Amino acid sequence: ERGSDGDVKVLYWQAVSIMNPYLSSGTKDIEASSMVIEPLGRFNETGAMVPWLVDEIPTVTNGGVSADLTSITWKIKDGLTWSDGSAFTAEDVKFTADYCMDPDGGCQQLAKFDGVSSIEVLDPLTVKVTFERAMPNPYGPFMGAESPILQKAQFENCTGANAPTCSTENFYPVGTGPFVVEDFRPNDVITFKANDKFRDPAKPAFATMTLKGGGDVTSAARAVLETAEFDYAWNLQLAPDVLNSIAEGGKGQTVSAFGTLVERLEMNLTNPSAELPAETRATVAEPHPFLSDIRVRKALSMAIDRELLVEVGYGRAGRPTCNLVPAPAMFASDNTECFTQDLEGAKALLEEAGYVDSDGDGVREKDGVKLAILYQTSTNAVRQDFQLLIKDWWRQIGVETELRNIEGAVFFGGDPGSPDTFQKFYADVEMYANNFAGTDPQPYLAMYRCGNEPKPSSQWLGANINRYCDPEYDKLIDELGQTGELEKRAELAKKMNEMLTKESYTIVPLVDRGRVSAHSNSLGGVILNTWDSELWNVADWHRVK
Amino acid sequence: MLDDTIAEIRNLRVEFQTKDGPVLGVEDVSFEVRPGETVCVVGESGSGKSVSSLSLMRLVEYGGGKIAGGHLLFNRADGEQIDLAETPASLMRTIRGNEIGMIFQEPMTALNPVFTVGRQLTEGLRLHKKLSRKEAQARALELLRQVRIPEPERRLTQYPHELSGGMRQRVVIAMALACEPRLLIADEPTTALDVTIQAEILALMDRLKRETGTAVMFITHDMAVVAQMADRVVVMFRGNKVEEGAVEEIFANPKHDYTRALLAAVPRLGEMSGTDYPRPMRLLGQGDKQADPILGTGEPLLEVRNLVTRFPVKGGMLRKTVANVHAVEDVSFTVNKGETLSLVGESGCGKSSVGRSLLRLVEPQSGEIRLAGKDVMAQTPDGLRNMRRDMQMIFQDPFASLNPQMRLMEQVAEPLRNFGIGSRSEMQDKVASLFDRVELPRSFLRRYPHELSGGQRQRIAIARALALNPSLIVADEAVSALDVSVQAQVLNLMMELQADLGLSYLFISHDMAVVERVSHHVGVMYLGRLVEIGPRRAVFENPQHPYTQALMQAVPVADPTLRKEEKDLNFKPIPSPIHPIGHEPEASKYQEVAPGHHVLITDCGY
Amino acid sequence: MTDAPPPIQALQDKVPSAPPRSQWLDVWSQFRKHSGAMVGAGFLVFITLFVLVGPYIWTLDAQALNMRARDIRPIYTALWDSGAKVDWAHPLGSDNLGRDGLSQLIAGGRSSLAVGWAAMVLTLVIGTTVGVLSGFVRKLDGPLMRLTDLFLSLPILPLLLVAVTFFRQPLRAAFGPEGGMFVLIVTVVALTSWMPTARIVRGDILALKEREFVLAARSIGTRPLHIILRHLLPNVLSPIMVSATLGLATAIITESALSFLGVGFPSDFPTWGKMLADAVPRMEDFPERVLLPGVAISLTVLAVNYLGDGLRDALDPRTRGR
Amino acid sequence: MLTFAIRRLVLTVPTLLFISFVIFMLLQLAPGDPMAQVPLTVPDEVKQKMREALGLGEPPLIQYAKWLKQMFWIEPKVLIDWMTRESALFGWLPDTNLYQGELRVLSWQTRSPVMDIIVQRIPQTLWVVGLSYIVGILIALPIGIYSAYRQYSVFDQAGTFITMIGFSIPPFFTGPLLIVVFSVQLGWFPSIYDTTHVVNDWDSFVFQLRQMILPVLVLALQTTAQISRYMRGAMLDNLRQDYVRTARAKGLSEAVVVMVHVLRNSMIPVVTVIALGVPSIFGGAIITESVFKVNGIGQLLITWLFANDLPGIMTLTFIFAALILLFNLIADILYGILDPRIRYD
Ligand SMILES: Nc1ncnc2c1ncn2[C@@H]1O[C@H](COP(=O)(O)OP(=O)(O)OP(=O)(O)O)[C@@H](O)[C@H]1O
Ligand SMILES: Nc1ncnc2c1ncn2[C@@H]1O[C@H](COP(=O)(O)OP(=O)(O)OP(=O)(O)O)[C@@H](O)[C@H]1O
Ligand SMILES: [Mg+2]
Ligand SMILES: [Mg+2]
Repeated sequence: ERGSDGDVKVLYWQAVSIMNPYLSSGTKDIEASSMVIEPLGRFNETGAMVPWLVDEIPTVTNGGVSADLTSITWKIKDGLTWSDGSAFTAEDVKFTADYCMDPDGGCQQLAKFDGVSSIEVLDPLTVKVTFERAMPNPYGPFMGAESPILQKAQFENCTGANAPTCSTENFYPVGTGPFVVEDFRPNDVITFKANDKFRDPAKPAFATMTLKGGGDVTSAARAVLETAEFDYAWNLQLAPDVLNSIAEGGKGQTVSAFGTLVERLEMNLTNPSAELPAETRATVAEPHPFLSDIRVRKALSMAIDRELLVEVGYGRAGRPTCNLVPAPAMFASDNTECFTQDLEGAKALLEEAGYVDSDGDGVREKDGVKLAILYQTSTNAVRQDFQLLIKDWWRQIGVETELRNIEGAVFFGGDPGSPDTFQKFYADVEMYANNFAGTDPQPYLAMYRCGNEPKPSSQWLGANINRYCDPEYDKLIDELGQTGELEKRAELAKKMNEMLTKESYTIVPLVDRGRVSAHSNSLGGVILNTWDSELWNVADWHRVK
Repeated sequence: MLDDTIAEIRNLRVEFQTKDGPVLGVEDVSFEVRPGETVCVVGESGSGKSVSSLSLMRLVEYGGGKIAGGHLLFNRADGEQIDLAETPASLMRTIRGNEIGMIFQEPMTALNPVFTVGRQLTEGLRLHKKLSRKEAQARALELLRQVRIPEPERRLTQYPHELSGGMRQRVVIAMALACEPRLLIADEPTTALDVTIQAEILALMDRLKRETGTAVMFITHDMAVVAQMADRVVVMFRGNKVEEGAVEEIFANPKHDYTRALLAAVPRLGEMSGTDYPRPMRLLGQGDKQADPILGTGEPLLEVRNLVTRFPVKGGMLRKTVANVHAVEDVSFTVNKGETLSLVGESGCGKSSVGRSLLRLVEPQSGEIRLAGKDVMAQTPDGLRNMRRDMQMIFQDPFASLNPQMRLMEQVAEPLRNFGIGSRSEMQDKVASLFDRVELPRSFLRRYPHELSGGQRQRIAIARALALNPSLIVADEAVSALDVSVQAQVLNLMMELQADLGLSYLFISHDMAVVERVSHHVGVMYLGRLVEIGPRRAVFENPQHPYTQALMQAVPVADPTLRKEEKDLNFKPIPSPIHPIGHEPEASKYQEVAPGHHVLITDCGY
Repeated sequence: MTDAPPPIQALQDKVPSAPPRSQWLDVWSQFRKHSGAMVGAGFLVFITLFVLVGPYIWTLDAQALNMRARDIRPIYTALWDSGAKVDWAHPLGSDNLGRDGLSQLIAGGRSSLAVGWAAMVLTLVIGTTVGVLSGFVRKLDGPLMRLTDLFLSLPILPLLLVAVTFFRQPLRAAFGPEGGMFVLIVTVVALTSWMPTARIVRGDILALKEREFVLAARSIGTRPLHIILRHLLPNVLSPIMVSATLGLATAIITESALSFLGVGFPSDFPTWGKMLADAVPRMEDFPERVLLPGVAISLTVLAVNYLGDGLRDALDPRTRGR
Repeated sequence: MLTFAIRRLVLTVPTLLFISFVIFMLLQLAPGDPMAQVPLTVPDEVKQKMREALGLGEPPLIQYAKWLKQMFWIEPKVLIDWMTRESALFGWLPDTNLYQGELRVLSWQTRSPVMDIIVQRIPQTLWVVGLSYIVGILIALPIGIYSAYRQYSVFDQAGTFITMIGFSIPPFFTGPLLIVVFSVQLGWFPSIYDTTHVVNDWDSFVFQLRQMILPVLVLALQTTAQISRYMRGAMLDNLRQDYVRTARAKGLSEAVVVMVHVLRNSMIPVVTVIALGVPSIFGGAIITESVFKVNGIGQLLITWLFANDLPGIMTLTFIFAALILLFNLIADILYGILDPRIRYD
């Protein structure tokens, strides 16, 4: 029964800043807002699409998607109301798209609306999205936590340049979800109360919810697992021994699930040497002195014991992978060759490539080029442990490593003036994690196109971090863009994945990273979902007696 | 006759625990104080005077001392006799301030700076006499009247720093007298004060004693004060009492060597009457040979014309100069080669400013300074630095004018180093010979200033000043902080150097007796102006300006037979030397009353 | 007057009884009397030897990973917990990657002490220079004090990031990767902590400047620079000492806070503060990992504090006499 | 005194402008990027658009000028409006309505006025950090006084020892330690501070106390260590002064001598030190605040720093600088009030 279970307390160690995912793409903000404003369809815990504010997901089969893949028509559920009591209509859906696509708005989910040419309201409950070209995956707009529907009446005056000034609207959005914001304190705490207009009269079970933010991961885990001060803690990225020891507190349990997030080593195919002039440093004009040799890249990969990395760094929240696209299952290639560490093989490979330790300093060299690697990553305890372990293995095969860690805000920030961004890649090897939104890897794989590499002329923007360039690969990208058939797409994607990983060792995947969260023993109904918001089914949460 | 005494100290012995073991503050002292009597305790610095008096108050314990032996017998008002050395602290508190009052040496620091005078005065009254706030206030007012502070009502609400030194000392006296103690201990109550104020305070204490019948234990090292105040005298030397007797007896017929030496070292005003030239003192033990007078040359060395020095007073929003302190106002004088010109006057009249202006340690406003014909005012900073080789300065406080962190050798060698004179070994030789010159053992070379006595320190300062062979030395209160005996030695040394090296001195002092001893010429200053200047003999024997005359009157004479009657010494408070910006005082005009003897005839504010 | 000793005796100045000693002997003998300072100095010598000589005696590499020997408890835990995983090869245990506790403590101490001392010295140099200049040169007073205000309000993190951006490359070229980072961190720590020293020194200089011996020095032709060096600096030694002792503590702690916030040294460069910060999540199961570096930091700071106390007394000739 | 204060206040304006300019330029130089927290899944073109929407493309000087205008012209208007509308003090005045919807200083991260968030954070900052400062002082003063009075006694030695330890242990260690002991093992106090808690009856007050104890303890340890050292030093200086002897000579009891005469004088430097430390309440507790999730101003600053929220950081550091200057001035004025010898004119 709605409201019968009192208060539920959720702890996000990163505090929520805003309740509008179009103005912030931070996971915390998207997930917090997902309890209030909802998309038309969601992904469930298996990555399958489920209708949410519609009766069914439009497909080619049921006619919702046009045969040429250029439009999609959504039919909204009947009788939906906003939390203020007004009716939910197709106008709101159209407005949402206009809101995000306004060029002055700085919408952070613009990618979701990629290729959209027009949105039409066919009738109050039907909306049609038309694309400029055939979209094999037309489920960008209005699918998943990143593109929920905003109420037109509320946001009408907040479009374009006005978007940021509407702080009340951004903090207290009117939604269709199970909760409404009662009090919003940016970067601190949000209190919600049950939405009494929610479509399911029995839900949510909780009358109120407190979403507290801030602090560090360890103490967040403690607050749920050891002291039970909170019911749910989000994203407990902790070393497994620490998490296990805290879990012994017995007041709660951890849950985990996997998605597409892969921790990987990126090999720099260009020369990052500081001696080169700024125009050519780390650009395709200067190939890397030794990493351009695939045998060296492969040897580096072979030296790594991924099982141990998982054991040290992620425990239940990770598993070794050799794939850039580890999921969904149909897109993942069955590539496990890298799971076994082979130090001897790596050495042999280096010998073969001509790298020998001729001066006895423990470091191999060839033609005066030493295998000395600068290995950078963002500051983070687990990554730093990984760096140490990998440095140790590489030392054993005769490769010298210098470690560098860079504050995340700088490393992932795109400041073209900073020498330390991951895009500039002024290092030989770097490590970070990346994934793709939703379940379709096409845009993700398209990043490795020739010419898409960061370079001075593009202000160091560009997603082809490794400066990979293979015309074969580019052809596959184009082909994928034309293919609508799912099996065919999967095959192409697997091929591309392998080209990047086991065929060229340009990207050396390490760990398929899952999500670990924790909930107290008294909280029921938690189903962890990495494809959508973690709080996607918060309406079903309830107190276990 | 126990009934006759108020307090009796018997075989007092006080020890201090220090890091290098126990130090004796007082070894063996016995004397008594009778009602209505003034006992003066005299002796050089460090002889244990303060320690004895603090023992009587049982305050030595707070300074780390311990009464290691002896008795401190005290007759309470009810006739009961107790031994203060064994009294419990709680009873002691009812005696302190109530039955025994104490006046401390330093009026500047003896008062708590953050409480009003009224509060500090009434504190004891409310504690001992259980007076209400109102009654205590009334009594405090009465006390302030008793010590003749002008405008007593206002003083009650003022803070110590708002009072002049003399007024502060009167507050301290009032505090000590507040509960009408039967015994009053005064520890050097006038040492830090000007002659004029000293005269007033002494007169005041004398009168109070007569009016209230309080017994007074008066500690001082100034024999002139003793001669003015004492009924009986106790002479202390290095922690022991060496002599005791009635004041006339002590002065007329000292028994102990130390007492004799002490008396011999005291310059007495009027001793030089009838002579023209200064002459070193005859100190005991230096043989009987009469030192020769120092004749001087009569050739001008330093000529100062219309010197004006003003300090800006900043104020207002923009920190602009809103007024000036007219520290030196149209002063002209000449110092001859091998002669001494003394400047005398009250505190704040601008003596030091004159001295400092000469070396341009403060920048004079205008005027002309010529040293051996060279214009000091026109020098560039570098030229000035070179000029200073010819002019050196000795400061009042031998403690403050030596760097506590440097060894003596280095301090004396510093001027040589500054001008790069001589090699290292030559410098060492020079320093050693300077030490010989000022009669300090060479073993002192490696010591630090704090290891020396005041007199020795002042000699170091002299040695340093001599290092560059200057022709003129400005001695700013160079002997004021010293014990009489030491002072005499330093003075003699200075005069000897003058005779030997032909030095000229500008001697700044407020002690008339000393000035009489050392000067060829004397200038009397008041409020930045010279009111009278001339040959020492003329000025001292025939003072013309009313201020000079008043000043001479105030000087105590070290002779108990020549006690000054209590007459009205009421000096007018000195007017403020601060004038708004743009104020142009009139030029000084002098009348020559005798050859070289000039008296100011224009207004000087007195 | 025949029987009395020559009266001059009576007037002779008191001569100090103890023979003069060499300055440093004097300082030493005074210093020795301060028991706290002796203990502090003893501990500092010990800890310095520990980190300098330690690597030659305990030759395990602090960076060597040994996954088979991880999470070993220190030997002493066997006293009360017979089941504890202990190993004489790792007397102070090992961490979650199997790095030896003792060698980490040694290596961490090296860098922490180096950072602490270097940052402290730099802090003192900047603080004293600014303090002396603004106290001594009237014209500079206003600007320099405003500068102090400015630095007081500078946020340290952006400052560090800016420094890293601009100076990492040249410093890496000049001092190597670790040396470069060391210079950066030391500089930033010093840049953000010299202000109290400057203020205190300035106050003292303002007072000292009015003392007569400074005037005396001017009157004997001492140049301003020498006045500062010979007369002013030695006399502000005592407040500088106090700042120094606090400065060392601040430097070590600031470095550790930077490590905690993740902007300190790279992961293969241990410092006590970093060890402490890294071990905090595991402090329930492995309390020694926080206690050992924590105690090391505290004891060092305490030792330096006492040492400073003693030195201040010993270096001041006025207290030395007493 | 008044002219002194006014003059200093006037002088503060150019100083603050200068400081704000330097900070602004420093932040401009800093390599952080507000887009750093945006997931890598967001394409670069989108990020570029977002940057432009934040006004990042403009030259720094123009950005600075805009910030200046917002900070010194528009924000005061909002403040005055608020004061005449809601505050108890000026609420009776007619509503002013000066603010006409101009652009205020907006946080990039939350898209809401920076000042509103700061104002929201002030209560918990004061409750926890401010209170711990007071508690620290209250503990420190007696320790300092007594250690000075009994110099070199066991108490003095122990006090020195403990305060130095308190000074040398970083809060990121003491915080979790206290949590493990008192929240996890003993379960006495919550480890997470509830900022929404409202005190309206005895029970809620007790709860407020319980949740404040741990963070206050951690912070007070630091304050105590420093202030007690100052107090001890000042007392030692004054105990040696002549006026203490005079007070004793009046027959006053030791308690009065020490607690009235000596203490009053010793408080002069200590009070100014205390005043100078007040700004640190608003920014010096970054780590402790985040360990206990107090979410005060320190936590706000660190969040913004990591998010590269330039307007936020800029405004907070500026306020911090202003507080530093203000409390410098207050310290000077207090000095003048407490010490009658000081006269500023
Ligand atoms: N607190 C103390 N600790 C150690 N020694 C002390 C202390 N107070 C005084 N003494 C020593 O006791 C001796 C007597 O000192 P006292 O102050 O009585 O001299 P005094 O005759 O009053 O000298 P002055 O004329 O300079 O005041 C001196 O040798 C001094 O060094
Ligand atoms: N540096 C200065 N700034 C401002 N005023 C000063 C300064 N030095 C001296 N004065 C003022 O100038 C006047 C004369 O001072 P000066 O020191 O020359 O007097 P003095 O006769 O030497 O007194 P004392 O006998 O006390 O040494 C005093 O009113 C003093 O307050
Ligand atoms: Mg004395
Ligand atoms: Mg003078």
